[in-house]
Amino acid sequence: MDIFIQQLINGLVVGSIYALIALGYTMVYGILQLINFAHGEIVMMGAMITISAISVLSATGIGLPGPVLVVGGLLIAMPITMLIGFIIERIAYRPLRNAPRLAPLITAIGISIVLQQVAVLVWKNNPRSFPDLLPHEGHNFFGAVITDLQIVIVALALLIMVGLLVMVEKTKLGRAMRAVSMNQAVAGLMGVNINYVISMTFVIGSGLGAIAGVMVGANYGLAYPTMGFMIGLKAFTAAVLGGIGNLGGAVAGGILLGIIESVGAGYLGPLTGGVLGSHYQDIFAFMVLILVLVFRPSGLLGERVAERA
Amino acid sequence: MSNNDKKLLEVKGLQVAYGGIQAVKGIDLEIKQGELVALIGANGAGKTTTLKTLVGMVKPAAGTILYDGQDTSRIPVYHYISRGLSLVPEGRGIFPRLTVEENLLMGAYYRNDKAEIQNDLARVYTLFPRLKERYKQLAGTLSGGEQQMVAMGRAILARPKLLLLDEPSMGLAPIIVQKIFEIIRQIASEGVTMLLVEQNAKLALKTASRGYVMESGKITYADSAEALLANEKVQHAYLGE
Amino acid sequence: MANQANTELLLEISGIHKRFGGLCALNDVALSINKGEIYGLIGPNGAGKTTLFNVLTGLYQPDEGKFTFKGIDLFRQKPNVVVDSGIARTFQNIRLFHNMTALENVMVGRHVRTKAGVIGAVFRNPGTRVEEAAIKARSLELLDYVGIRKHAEEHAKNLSYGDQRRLEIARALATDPQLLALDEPAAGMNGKETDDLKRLMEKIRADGVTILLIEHDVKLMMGLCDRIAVLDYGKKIAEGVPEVVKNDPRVIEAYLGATPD
Amino acid sequence: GNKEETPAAETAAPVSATAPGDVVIKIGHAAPLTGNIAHLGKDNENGVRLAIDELNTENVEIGGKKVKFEMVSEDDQADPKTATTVAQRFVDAKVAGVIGHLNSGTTIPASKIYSDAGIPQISPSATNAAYTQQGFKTAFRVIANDIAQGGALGEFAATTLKAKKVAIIDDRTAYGQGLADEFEKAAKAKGVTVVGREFTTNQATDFMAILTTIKGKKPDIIFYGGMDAQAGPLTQQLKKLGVSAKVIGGDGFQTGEYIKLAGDNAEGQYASQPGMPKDKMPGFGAFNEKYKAKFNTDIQIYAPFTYDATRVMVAAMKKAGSSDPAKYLPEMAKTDYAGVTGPIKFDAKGDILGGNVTVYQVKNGVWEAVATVGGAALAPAAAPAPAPADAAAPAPAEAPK
Amino acid sequence: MLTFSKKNKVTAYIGMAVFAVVLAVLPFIMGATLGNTWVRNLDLAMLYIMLALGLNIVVGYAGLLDLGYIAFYAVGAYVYALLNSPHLVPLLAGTGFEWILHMPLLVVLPLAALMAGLFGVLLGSPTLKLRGDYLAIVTLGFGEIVRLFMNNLDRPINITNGPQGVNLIEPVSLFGHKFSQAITVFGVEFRSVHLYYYLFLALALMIIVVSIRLQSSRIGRAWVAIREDEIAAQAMGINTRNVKLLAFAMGASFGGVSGAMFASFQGFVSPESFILMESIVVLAMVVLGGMGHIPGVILGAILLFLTPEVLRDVVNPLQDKLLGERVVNPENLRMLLFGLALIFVMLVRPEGLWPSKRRKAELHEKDEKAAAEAAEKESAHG
Ligand SMILES: Nc1ncnc2c1ncn2[C@@H]1O[C@H](COP(=O)(O)OP(=O)(O)OP(=O)(O)O)[C@@H](O)[C@H]1O
Ligand SMILES: Nc1ncnc2c1ncn2[C@@H]1O[C@H](COP(=O)(O)OP(=O)(O)OP(=O)(O)O)[C@@H](O)[C@H]1O
Ligand SMILES: [Mg+2]
Ligand SMILES: [Mg+2]
Repeated sequence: MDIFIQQLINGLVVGSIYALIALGYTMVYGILQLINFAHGEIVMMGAMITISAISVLSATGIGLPGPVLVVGGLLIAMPITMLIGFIIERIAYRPLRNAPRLAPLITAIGISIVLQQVAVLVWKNNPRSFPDLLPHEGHNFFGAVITDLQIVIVALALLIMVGLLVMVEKTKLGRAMRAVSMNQAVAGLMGVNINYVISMTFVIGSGLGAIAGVMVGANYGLAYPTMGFMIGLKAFTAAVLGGIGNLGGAVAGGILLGIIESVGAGYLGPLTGGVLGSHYQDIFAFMVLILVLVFRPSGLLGERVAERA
Repeated sequence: MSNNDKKLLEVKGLQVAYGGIQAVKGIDLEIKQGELVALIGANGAGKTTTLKTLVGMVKPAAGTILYDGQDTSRIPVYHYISRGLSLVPEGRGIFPRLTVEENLLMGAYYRNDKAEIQNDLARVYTLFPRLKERYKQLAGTLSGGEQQMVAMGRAILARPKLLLLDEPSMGLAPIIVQKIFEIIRQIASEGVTMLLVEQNAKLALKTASRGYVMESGKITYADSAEALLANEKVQHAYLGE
Repeated sequence: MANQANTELLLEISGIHKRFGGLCALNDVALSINKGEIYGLIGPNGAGKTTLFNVLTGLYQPDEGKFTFKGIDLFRQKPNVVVDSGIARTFQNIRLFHNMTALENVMVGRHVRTKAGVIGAVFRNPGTRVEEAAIKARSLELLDYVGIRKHAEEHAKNLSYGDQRRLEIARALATDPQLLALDEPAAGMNGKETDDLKRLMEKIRADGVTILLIEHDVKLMMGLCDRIAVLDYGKKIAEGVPEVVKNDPRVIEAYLGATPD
Repeated sequence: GNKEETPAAETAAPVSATAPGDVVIKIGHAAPLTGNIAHLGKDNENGVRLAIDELNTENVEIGGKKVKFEMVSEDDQADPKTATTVAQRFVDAKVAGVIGHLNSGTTIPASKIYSDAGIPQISPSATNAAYTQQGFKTAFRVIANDIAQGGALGEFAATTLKAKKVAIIDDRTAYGQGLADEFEKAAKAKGVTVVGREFTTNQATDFMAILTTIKGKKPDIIFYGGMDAQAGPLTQQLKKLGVSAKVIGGDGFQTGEYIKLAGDNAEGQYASQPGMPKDKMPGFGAFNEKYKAKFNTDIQIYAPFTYDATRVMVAAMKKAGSSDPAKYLPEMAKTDYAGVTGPIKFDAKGDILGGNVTVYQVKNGVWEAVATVGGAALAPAAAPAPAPADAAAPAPAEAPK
Repeated sequence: MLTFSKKNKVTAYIGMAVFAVVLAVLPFIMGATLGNTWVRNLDLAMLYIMLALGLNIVVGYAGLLDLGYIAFYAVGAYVYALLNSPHLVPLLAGTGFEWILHMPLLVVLPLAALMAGLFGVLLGSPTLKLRGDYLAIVTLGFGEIVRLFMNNLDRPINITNGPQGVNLIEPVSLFGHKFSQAITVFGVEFRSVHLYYYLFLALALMIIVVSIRLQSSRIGRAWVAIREDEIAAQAMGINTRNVKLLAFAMGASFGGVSGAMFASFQGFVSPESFILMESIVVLAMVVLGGMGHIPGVILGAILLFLTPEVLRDVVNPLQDKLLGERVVNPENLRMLLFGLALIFVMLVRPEGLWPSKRRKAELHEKDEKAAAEAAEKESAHG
């Protein structure tokens, strides 16, 4: 039983990390119907810049406490990733707003390669260890273990989701974002500065990406220039699972994917009498994804916008 | 009375092209403060293009647009509305997944006077009681006529000085068309200047005081509404049997 | 109706229900259309007219009811089966294949009446070539029929609005329908263009195709249709010859309003 | 080897540091220089470069002529297809021999092209047994293969650590899986129970799920077949779950990187490295200093092996008096060379004879050799391979589990 | 691919003849000037052309975004590899199925195409209802599933040999000649890379012809119609389900052929060759070249495959010359330039380098479409 609870907790933590990243994908998708493939790299940048920033901060010798250092690092990394996000939209997506749908997909992939290579040039290929500065006291929970940091991650994912939801649903900027997502031309007529709104979306999404990157780095104790691809892919999958474009869906999809993976890894073996094992966890996850989409073609919480004939 | 003679809009030699295609080939238009002017013409004559150009959605190739005495060519699209220029676009252009009320509030997006906005909202609801009933419904699920009401209501919330309407009766049931035109007259009577583009030329000319007829990117007739209604050529070309 | 002897039942539906979530878009609708007539469908916006079209063409699956065409049961059949049986349609918001030429659009319409597959395409055997030539010939003929042959090589989206409407009709005719369903073909047209369209529809009917027509242009409907049904809130509230429908108080209240002109 | 003045450059080949009269001998080096394990690839390249730069100052003469060596280094991206392209480039460039590739997955497909072209290849690090079992005369390696390493680790776990129950994880790469399988065989042969076999990938960072399963099985030790980038966080997560079983693995994470990534939790974990302990390697101390001085970084893993491989190849050329592959290849097979990693001799298949395996443990934040297991006895015994021509499948003798 | 007016026919035929001669002697010119690496690169480029043309059917013709296309390449490769290597020998020993091994090329190749096509249908059927990006992610997942199966089907029964891959795959043998050996005809020595070149060229031409003929056929029109407006296509009586599945199957079978040839050419296959990045690269070839336009797609395939290879030849020497040392790791620079090239080309030519007329037209459609969509009332019922 404690093993099962532990597996659920494992899934919840990974899932929350996916959720944090998936929120970034979903925001951009929601407004532009664009898969921002470079978001995974933004997450990576967030982690890598934070590591560098922390080492600079601790080199000053002021002797700041660990968590302050991490937050300090993050506060340096966030504006930088925000700027990167802003620039990406500006140079790679904006000129293609009226282009065929796949064109921005290809530039997105290009951007993702470029960011990755720039990171390699700056930080070299080796994995960097993330400084061990945050408390990760383990807490016993019905025989299972969960650390402080993990609790923070889960809470943060939920908190950010709620924050974003409030912003999108209740604020004027949020209303403008939704309007832009439905009809840019008319939103412009209403006095919405479309470029500003879209830039803001990228800036906010990229800021969140930095937070997610730091969480990933801190939780696993490392970061490296190529980390963005895989984790970005997982998070994107989560976003789709939940219904892309839907903020609640991103979190639900993320957590569900995390739990599917961890339960898959933990129980596929015993359940199939050892025929399958943890190497089938990804297959299992993708199968679940396909099944969900077959029965709910717009994801778990996605709006069912039946196309009108 | 001097106020009423003031030219709110003055268009000279306007030309618009899409890529190589000239859609508007040098037209002159004038609208005085408080007027209701109709613009009619066949499909593809360039009516919509003209309206879009007036609100900056399309950039002219040549010509000048003076609005309220000022050249508008350098204003970004999203500033037109705060200058009092508002377009109810062809096909209504509502935001399908915003609620009715959110759609209406989008009209007041540029405004910051919260109390006044609430007043105006209440006024729209009295004009269109139907919308009040449905203020929480997603606008995409409304019927065509209701969507047209949303589009007009939204424009009212923008407090326009010059309201441009692009085929407000398209695809609507006769009873709704009558209602929409009633509202148009009412808004006009409140002093809002209007330029009305319509396929239903007869109805448009009956509502407006003056009219322009457009044909393949050019203005072919400009006259009082009654004169146009009586013009045989106009009758033959646009009004049908 | 008038002369029972000559009428032959083409389409018959009854008890059709279609719900979207809580909304009942079609509520117990019954219609029967005779061969060779022009049958009109009117009603306020959102009454369910287009929905009924979608049900009749297989794009929506009705929840319950009966649907036979020429005696064939088409209830909940796929669109391709419906088209194959002889029902074709146009759309309220023109749905052409924008980046295909006008000719290609019509050629797509021939799909259902032809059968060349991959093998034929790759080997271009005589049979396939003959079929392909026939497709093209028939398509050009149809463009001519609706009067836009001169635009055959233009991209559909570059046609003027009225020509796009005509192209949609030609494309639908390419499927060799017995019933042609037109959804607001005159919307956005001025009086003159509407008159032209009216003549086209009369020609089509004269050539033996039955027409089911949705329009908000009351004058056109009254002048063209043999019979008219009125939908309101998904229910049929009236049916009959134009004169009767026009004066039905319920129709006036729900749809016509105080008569203009 | 004196200073060249600029005028010489005009007439000389584009190769930068060549005096006019010298014969240039190109030696290919291939490893992933981009991607996840580029740091290891760079390390390999550095080993070759060090050897070549030294050779170039040693005034080597082959067949009576003074020669210059030049390294042609290519990135195979750890990808089999790229590796074969790279191999063809080497053939075109007429390299005299190839040091590489790093991974088994690239070494094996490339070896066919070298074999067809008759170019000798020495892999410093591809440990998959299949590499030398294809029957290619041109394929050599200077490192103990997986059978030796896995076997040694299995024996170490059973006899030295006295493990009764082990759990095994591999990263589903050719390397990780191959090593894990060999370990499993050896451990089982010694009577150790395998209580769990779990899998991850070489992209993963989260291992909580499989570690939780393993925790429930209460193993004494956990074997990980994979690289440092995963082993590091894996070790940390074990601690997070409160598992005290020791981690043991192969050369993939016997690296400085691992210690950094696993942090405090690295303390006490084991990993092996083919060859003798570094301090017992005859020339390691000196090599290490040279390396650090030249590249200003720590040796990752295989640099000493690529260094030796380069020198073994050149030694064969010297003996044959020719850098023509056809001529010096026979000498390669007869190699008897004292390298910085230890004595190097090849068996009939091209595997190193008597390849030792040393097990290290992290003590006070550094790897310390704790035991050297006699791979010498194991290696030849475990690979009977009767039909060299077409036996690619694992030797049938090992089939029963 | 090209259309000529009648009076130009003669010049066209001459042009074609010249082109054919160039294609025929190309490997020898390349080999003599740039080395056999480049002949090898030509061979591989040909494989990518086949792949890209296959994906073009799915993405370019039918408008279905497929991010897992490499799976079909993998299926073809494994079919060939397993049937033409010693790997399955122990498994089949004594089962009476040994005959499936070592079948002639003319049997294995169609088989690979068929298997891949089958997988195409398998992938297609659950995804038919999905649109746009949902389809993309499911196909991506499918591609990963196939790769993961290949990586893991070594236990409990060893079918694919897992991550170790399948080695010692036999080369193609045609008319009794093994392609691994050189052959001398009329004094010209045809090496292995040359023989493969002609084989791949023949297959690529075949695929090109099939692509061209499909495009201007009834089926091709149906694909475009579905891509343009699926609902209207349905309303025209097109059985969208079957026609889409056909696109998946056709595209997949091209991939299968290419994969089988890859296996024989390489002599070794392992799951690493079929990662997601490969799918993305093939997609980039199609989009960058000009979706739906065969010459464009071929151009895209050649450019994207060869650019990194050319950079390999250029970047290092250039740095040596200009800077005297290698400041930037050449491999990073190569990838960096690749990424920048993707961005740059798309920005300059969003419709692709060599688009079809239809696509060029599409570019100027968006505004009208936005208006049309706005006109259409959308419904969002749960
Ligand atoms: N975005 C565009 N790109 C290219 N051409 C366009 C575009 N929009 C309109 N046109 C062309 O410009 C011309 C004028 O079109 P416009 O929409 O202004 O006509 P209209 O008078 O409003 O017609 P309707 O009564 O059909 O609304 C037409 O020929 C049309 O095809
Ligand atoms: N796919 C759908 N999902 C949800 N509701 C729908 C859908 N299609 C139609 N409806 C609803 O069904 C009702 C009938 O719509 P329909 O389009 O049939 O009306 P109509 O009679 O054609 O109106 P109009 O004259 O404006 O075209 C409307 O309330 C509409 O919102
Ligand atoms: Mg218009
Ligand atoms: Mg309708």
